[in-house]
Amino acid sequence: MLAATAVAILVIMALALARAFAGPTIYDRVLAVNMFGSKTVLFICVINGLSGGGNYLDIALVYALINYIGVIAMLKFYRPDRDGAGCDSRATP
Amino acid sequence: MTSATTLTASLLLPLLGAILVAATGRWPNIRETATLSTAILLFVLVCSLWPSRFDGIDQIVLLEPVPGGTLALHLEPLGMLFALVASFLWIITSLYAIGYMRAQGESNQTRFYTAFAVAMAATMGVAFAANLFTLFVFYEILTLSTYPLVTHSGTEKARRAGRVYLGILLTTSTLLLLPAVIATWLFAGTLDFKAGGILQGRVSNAVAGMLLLLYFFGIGKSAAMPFHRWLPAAMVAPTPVSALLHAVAVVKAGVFSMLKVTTYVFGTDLLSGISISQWLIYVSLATILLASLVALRQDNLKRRLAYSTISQLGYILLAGQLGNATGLIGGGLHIANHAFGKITLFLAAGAILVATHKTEVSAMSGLGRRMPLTFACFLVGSLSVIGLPPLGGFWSKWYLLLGSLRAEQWLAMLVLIISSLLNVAYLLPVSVRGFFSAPLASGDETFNPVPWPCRIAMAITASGCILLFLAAGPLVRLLETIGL
Amino acid sequence: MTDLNSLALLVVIPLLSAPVCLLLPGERLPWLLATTVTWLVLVLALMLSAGIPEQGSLDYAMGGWAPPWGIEYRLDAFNGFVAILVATIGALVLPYAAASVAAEVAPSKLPGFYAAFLLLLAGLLGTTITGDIFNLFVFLEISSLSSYILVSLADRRRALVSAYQYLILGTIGATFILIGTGLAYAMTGTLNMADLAARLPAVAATSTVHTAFAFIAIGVSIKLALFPLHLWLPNAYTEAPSAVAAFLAGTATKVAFYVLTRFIFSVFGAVFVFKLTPFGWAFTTMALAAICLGSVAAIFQDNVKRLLAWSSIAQIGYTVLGLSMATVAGLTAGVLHLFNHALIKSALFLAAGCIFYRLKSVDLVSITGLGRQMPWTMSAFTLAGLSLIGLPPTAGFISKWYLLTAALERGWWPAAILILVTSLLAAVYIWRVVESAWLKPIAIGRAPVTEAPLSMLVPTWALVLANIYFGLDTSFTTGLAGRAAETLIGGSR
Amino acid sequence: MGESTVGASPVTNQPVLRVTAKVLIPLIMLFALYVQFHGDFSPGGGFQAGVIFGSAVILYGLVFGEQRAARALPPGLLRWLACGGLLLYGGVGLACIASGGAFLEYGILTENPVDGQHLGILLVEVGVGLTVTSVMVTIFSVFAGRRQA
Amino acid sequence: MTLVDIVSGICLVGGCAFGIIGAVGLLRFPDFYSRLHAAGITDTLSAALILVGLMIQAPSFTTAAKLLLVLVFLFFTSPTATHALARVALLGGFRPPVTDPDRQP
Amino acid sequence: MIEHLLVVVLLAFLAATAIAVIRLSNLYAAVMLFGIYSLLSASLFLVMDAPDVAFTEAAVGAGIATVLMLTTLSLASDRENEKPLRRGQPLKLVVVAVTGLALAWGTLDLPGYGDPDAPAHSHVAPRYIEDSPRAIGIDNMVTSILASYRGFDTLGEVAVIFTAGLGVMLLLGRTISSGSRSKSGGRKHGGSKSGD
Amino acid sequence: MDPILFERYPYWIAILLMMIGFYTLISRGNLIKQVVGLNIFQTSVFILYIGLGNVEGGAAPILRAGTDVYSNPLPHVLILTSIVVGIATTALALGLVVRIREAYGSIEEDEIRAKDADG
Repeated sequence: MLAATAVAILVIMALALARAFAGPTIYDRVLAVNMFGSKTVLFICVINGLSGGGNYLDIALVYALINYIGVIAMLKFYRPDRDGAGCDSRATP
Repeated sequence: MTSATTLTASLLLPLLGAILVAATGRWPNIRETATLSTAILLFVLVCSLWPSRFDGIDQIVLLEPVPGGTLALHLEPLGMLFALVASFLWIITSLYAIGYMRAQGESNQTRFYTAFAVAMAATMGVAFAANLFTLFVFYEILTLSTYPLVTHSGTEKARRAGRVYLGILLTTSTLLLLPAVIATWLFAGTLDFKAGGILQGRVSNAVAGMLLLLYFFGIGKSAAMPFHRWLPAAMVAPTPVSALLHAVAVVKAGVFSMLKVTTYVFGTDLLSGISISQWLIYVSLATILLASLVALRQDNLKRRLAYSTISQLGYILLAGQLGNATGLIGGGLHIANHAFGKITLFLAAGAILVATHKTEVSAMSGLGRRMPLTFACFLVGSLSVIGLPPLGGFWSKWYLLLGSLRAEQWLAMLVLIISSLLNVAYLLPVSVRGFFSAPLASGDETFNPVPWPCRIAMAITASGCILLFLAAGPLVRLLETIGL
Repeated sequence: MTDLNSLALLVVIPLLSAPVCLLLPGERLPWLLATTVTWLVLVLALMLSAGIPEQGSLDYAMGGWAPPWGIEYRLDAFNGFVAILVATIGALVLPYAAASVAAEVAPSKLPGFYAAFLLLLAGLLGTTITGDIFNLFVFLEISSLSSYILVSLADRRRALVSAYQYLILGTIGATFILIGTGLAYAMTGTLNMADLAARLPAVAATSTVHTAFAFIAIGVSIKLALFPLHLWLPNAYTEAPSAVAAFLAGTATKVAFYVLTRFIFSVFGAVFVFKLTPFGWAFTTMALAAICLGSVAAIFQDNVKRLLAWSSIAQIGYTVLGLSMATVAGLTAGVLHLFNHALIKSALFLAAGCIFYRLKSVDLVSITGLGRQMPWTMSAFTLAGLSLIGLPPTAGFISKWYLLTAALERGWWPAAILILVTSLLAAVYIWRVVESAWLKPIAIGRAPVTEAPLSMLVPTWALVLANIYFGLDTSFTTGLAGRAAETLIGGSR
Repeated sequence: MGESTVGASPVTNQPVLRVTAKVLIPLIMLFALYVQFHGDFSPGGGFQAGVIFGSAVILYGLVFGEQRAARALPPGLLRWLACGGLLLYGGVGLACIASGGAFLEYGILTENPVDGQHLGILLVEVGVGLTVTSVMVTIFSVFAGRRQA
Repeated sequence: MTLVDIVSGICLVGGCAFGIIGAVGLLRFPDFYSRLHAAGITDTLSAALILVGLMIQAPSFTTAAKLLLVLVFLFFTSPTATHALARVALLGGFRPPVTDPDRQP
Repeated sequence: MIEHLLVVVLLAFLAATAIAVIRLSNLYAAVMLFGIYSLLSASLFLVMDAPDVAFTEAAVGAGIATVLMLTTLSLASDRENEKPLRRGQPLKLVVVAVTGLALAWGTLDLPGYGDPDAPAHSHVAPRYIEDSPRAIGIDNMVTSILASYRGFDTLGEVAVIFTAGLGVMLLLGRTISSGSRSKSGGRKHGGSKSGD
Repeated sequence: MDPILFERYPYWIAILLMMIGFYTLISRGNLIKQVVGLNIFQTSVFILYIGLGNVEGGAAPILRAGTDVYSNPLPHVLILTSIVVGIATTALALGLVVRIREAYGSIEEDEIRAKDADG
């Protein structure tokens, strides 16, 4: 069960990752990264279950925290460039 | 003071003098007194070694920077002779320089006297070197310390001359001499100068030949063709420097080193077995002849003298290759005789320059009448270099001829005779012109009196040439003791 | 045991003085602390080296954990020599730094400067005396990071780019070392050098060990600036504050050379490097290339510091050449040149710093005629330059002699000729400076300058005189270098 | 590019974020302390705790503006803490030497070596934590301070 | 299979299903604001479900408590981050496309 | 087996992310993806039974490093110049390829992944595992080694981080010396300023 | 599947990642891109190390009743230290980038070089 959950979460992560690669705007990427981060937290919780009650939950907390800070920092420091949304011309979907 | 300490002291004294000169640079009079008194003291010191000339002094090891390469001094006849000549002529040159430099109003005089003193220390080191390592070290120091002298004026021309000077001397010593020294160390296991040579039985003849070649051309100071170009180039330097280069120290250090190498590193036995030696005799002979021929064509007096020096050095190089005692005596004597002869010529040339600012032979017509002492000294010097009695040069050429005869080098004898004739052809015309030609028309030339220190210096060296003829006996006896 | 504690203190004292330095008020006190600490370290290094047993080492287990479980510090003839060198250069550069750095670094940054300097010193010493390859990595990084900082502190924008470039390449080097360390660990299960040396031969034939060595060697070669991995060095040395350039030139690459030698002879073993694999030839080739390229490039430089930097690349080639001979004579020559070149290059950079202090420039065109205005500085430069060329009676000549002897003994004639030719090239580039300074007229439009302050001249001259002293009395240097070489070669058998 | 001034940033002083941050930051700090002192039994230790504590301050700075963060933890204090942490670590090592052991031989600090190890590790971890926290905050505030200038 | 397993399994499956739906939405929806919508809602829900599912299975109280903590944390951070993101996007001048969804290159 | 699956998938994610980072010219996007990369590798560490490392990597790589990069970006420009391949690019590719192949060749003789008999697991490490709980009394072996067995490394590590702080302060800080707050710091000396 | 490949796939992918980072680092002219590349490079090295420390069936190296196979803790310790070294380097590099940007107005290597050439 847990393994299946882990795999499912990996699938979600893959989808989020695809969006993060594709963009096209920077906001899309932030959104994808945020989703990816929260799924990573869940992934770790599942791994914790898989490993039979390890001490990984602290790490999950840290991930959640880091993910949050990362998104906030991104939003704070991002300066929209000329076309307004940070589209990447080289890597369009 | 034991003679051992004297030996060391004679090395350190000029260094001390250099420091003194540098320190007193602000007061020219004190500075020059320091120079002169150091020179005199050094000569006294070297003279005091005279009594121990026959016993020699065994190695005094000062330091051992590299295995086998000790900084060590010893006393042996050739070195004794060289040291005597050099230290005596330093006094003369200093005396002359004081007059000359002041008259010419040269700048950077402190640097000049300091470098000069350091060069003298290096010369003493070369003279008393007990092994190849020491010889090499002082040889290089000599090169370096004379560099500021050669480029003294700091003009573009002087800088270029300095580059040629340093370039040739450093290149030859680094590329040829140093490997030769190291190879000798690797083959012989020692670098000490020993009567009979150290390479004997350690190397094959072919290798010995290679080494000899390296030494012969590596000792660039002996100005063997084709590595002679630095000497004419260095003529831009002030006259006392030319005297130092040609008579007192530099080229003499070169040929002296060559004599020592052939005598104490190779030894006559080994030398006679090396076919390269024969070729080097030809090189020496070619140097003698070619340089003389070039000298003939030079109108600039100092350049003419420079080529003359190259040619004369060829004699001494020849002596080294002859491989017999007589030739060696000739070579040794020629170090002294050529030194006195050539210094006289240079001092006279410098005096002419100071007095009239003339450098070309063709412009010197009739000058002899206005400066008779100068031209008389020049004549004496010329005759000595040519090798006519009653001047010292006679003896050296005599022994050289004799040595060639013993070695059955007929070509060498022929060349010696021809070159003496060439000497006549390029040296005598100067005095002849000075005394017998009519003065040039220009008339309004400036004429400064020759400073008195210069006159004294010239007079002393000219007399020296005569004295060397009369009192050659002790020197010959000294050189005879070189154990071959 | 209490005696041996100074082995740890040798590194810990400068390391812990750095924060203290940062906390001290004013600009004078940090300098004073740094200087005191450096001299103290020098005394410690000398005392410890004196206590090294013949053919042995002083071993110290950090935290009391016996190696290979804990970190071992180990001082033998070789790294004792290097430690003394580092401490000596530091002890001479710091008095110099007082005036020189104040002129090149903003005053508010001075405490930080000295703190970084102490960290650099601690890093170098730690790298030198550690007996654990991972600990070596850590301390190498302390020294590298602090040297990036120090390079960047000069008050000019090019310094920033140079420091950045240095940082990137240095970090690539560090990462390569890390990779190599990991692979070596994977094959042996240990990080202790002595333990590695015992366990590596059993797995020496594996591709992993080959790769491990290659990566460590490349990483260290980057820090060593061995051609063709030298790209960071000219810029870093040129743009760094003069005192830093002098210190780095005298120590950083030397410690890197030490590390390389240590890895070759004490960890992987000479047999592995020179007999079983072609690495030895690779080193020879790179060394020869470095010698040629560095010397030629130096000739075409118009900035004295850059010229010296390129010359350093060539000189590094000499040391590596000595090492690659893999004989006692060659290694002695390499180690000896390591020491001598440190003296030479530091002296030259210090003299260049004196020039910069007064002129605010070290371009060849701007120093013309400087010999008359700054005779002491230029004499120092000239003498040290002679040593660089390798003329007697200077330390440089002794190195050249040993190198040549070793090369000829090994039968490497072409290498010997190359050494000689490049030493002539050294004469060419040094002479460009000497001629400019002494023989050319004073540059037009240059304000008259006076001699550099005494606090800068004295250390410069101390190094110059050391150059001459160690050219005459070499019993100390050659003795230690010979002992070091024998320890290394003997240890690898 | 005037975006980088404090007030104009859409993140700074946004009510929702402020409330969240006010709730979270004390929790994070508590968590950091937990990581610091529970590192013996679970993943974590001084370094991780330092980073987390630093993150809390960084979050504070992000949401409330760097000046306020700098007021709460002035640079001078941070410098003292950074130096103090390193000195604490080294001091423990020196104390071991003073007690007759090797450098960092904690076992020597108390009668029972295991207790000594405990004590030593605790102290050095605190040192690590102090230095890491203050360096992290310093680095961030220096970068962020550069932005406003 | 015990009841606990079944309940937690349902939670987990539900969580995964929501997560995948949200992720597909994130990937397939045409523009940023609609993606935001899709992701924002499912993200929180799927996280909650999965964490609850794990809590049910948790071997000890500490684990459960920590999972709860994670849940609380995510509950706080995820929506606020999404909110902030939307705000920034709007303030940054990035308007929802009204007519032409493929305006962005 | 599930562990292997997770490792493979995570590694694939990592590869995809790394390639995306190279290809993206928008630097914000690249930095964000680096954050993901870091988070992914942390997850991988966790799967590989290295929770301490995962902890640190997440906090440092995904957290601090990313935040710092973003800050830097806000101070610098936002996108990479899109130029055709610069000079020497093939050479660089060759360098990378050779390095990579050398490393790959080097792994051929490595003990397999997870091999319990590897020398790394049988020489020094067992003693840490067996002795540390008894000798140090701490459950977390990583902490024991970090702070005690290899405590000196950790001192060095603290010194490294201290150095970094010092360096950044010196580079960017306005003041460093407590005694000279009023004096100008680095800004004045930054050379010609443009931009902002 | 070839056992060699199967046994070592984490190493190989780690090497691939390293090389991607390394290539980014040396091929890109943008300083920030370089820093990102450097970080990827280093992080991938960490992966290699942790892979080396992994033991099949082992648990995380935290003492736990009923477990006697643990992963090798030593690589973990080493990598912890390396991560710290890495972040220190990154912070310093970024500090330099900021200063370079202020001094040159650019973070592109060739533009900086061009400006330096101008004087």
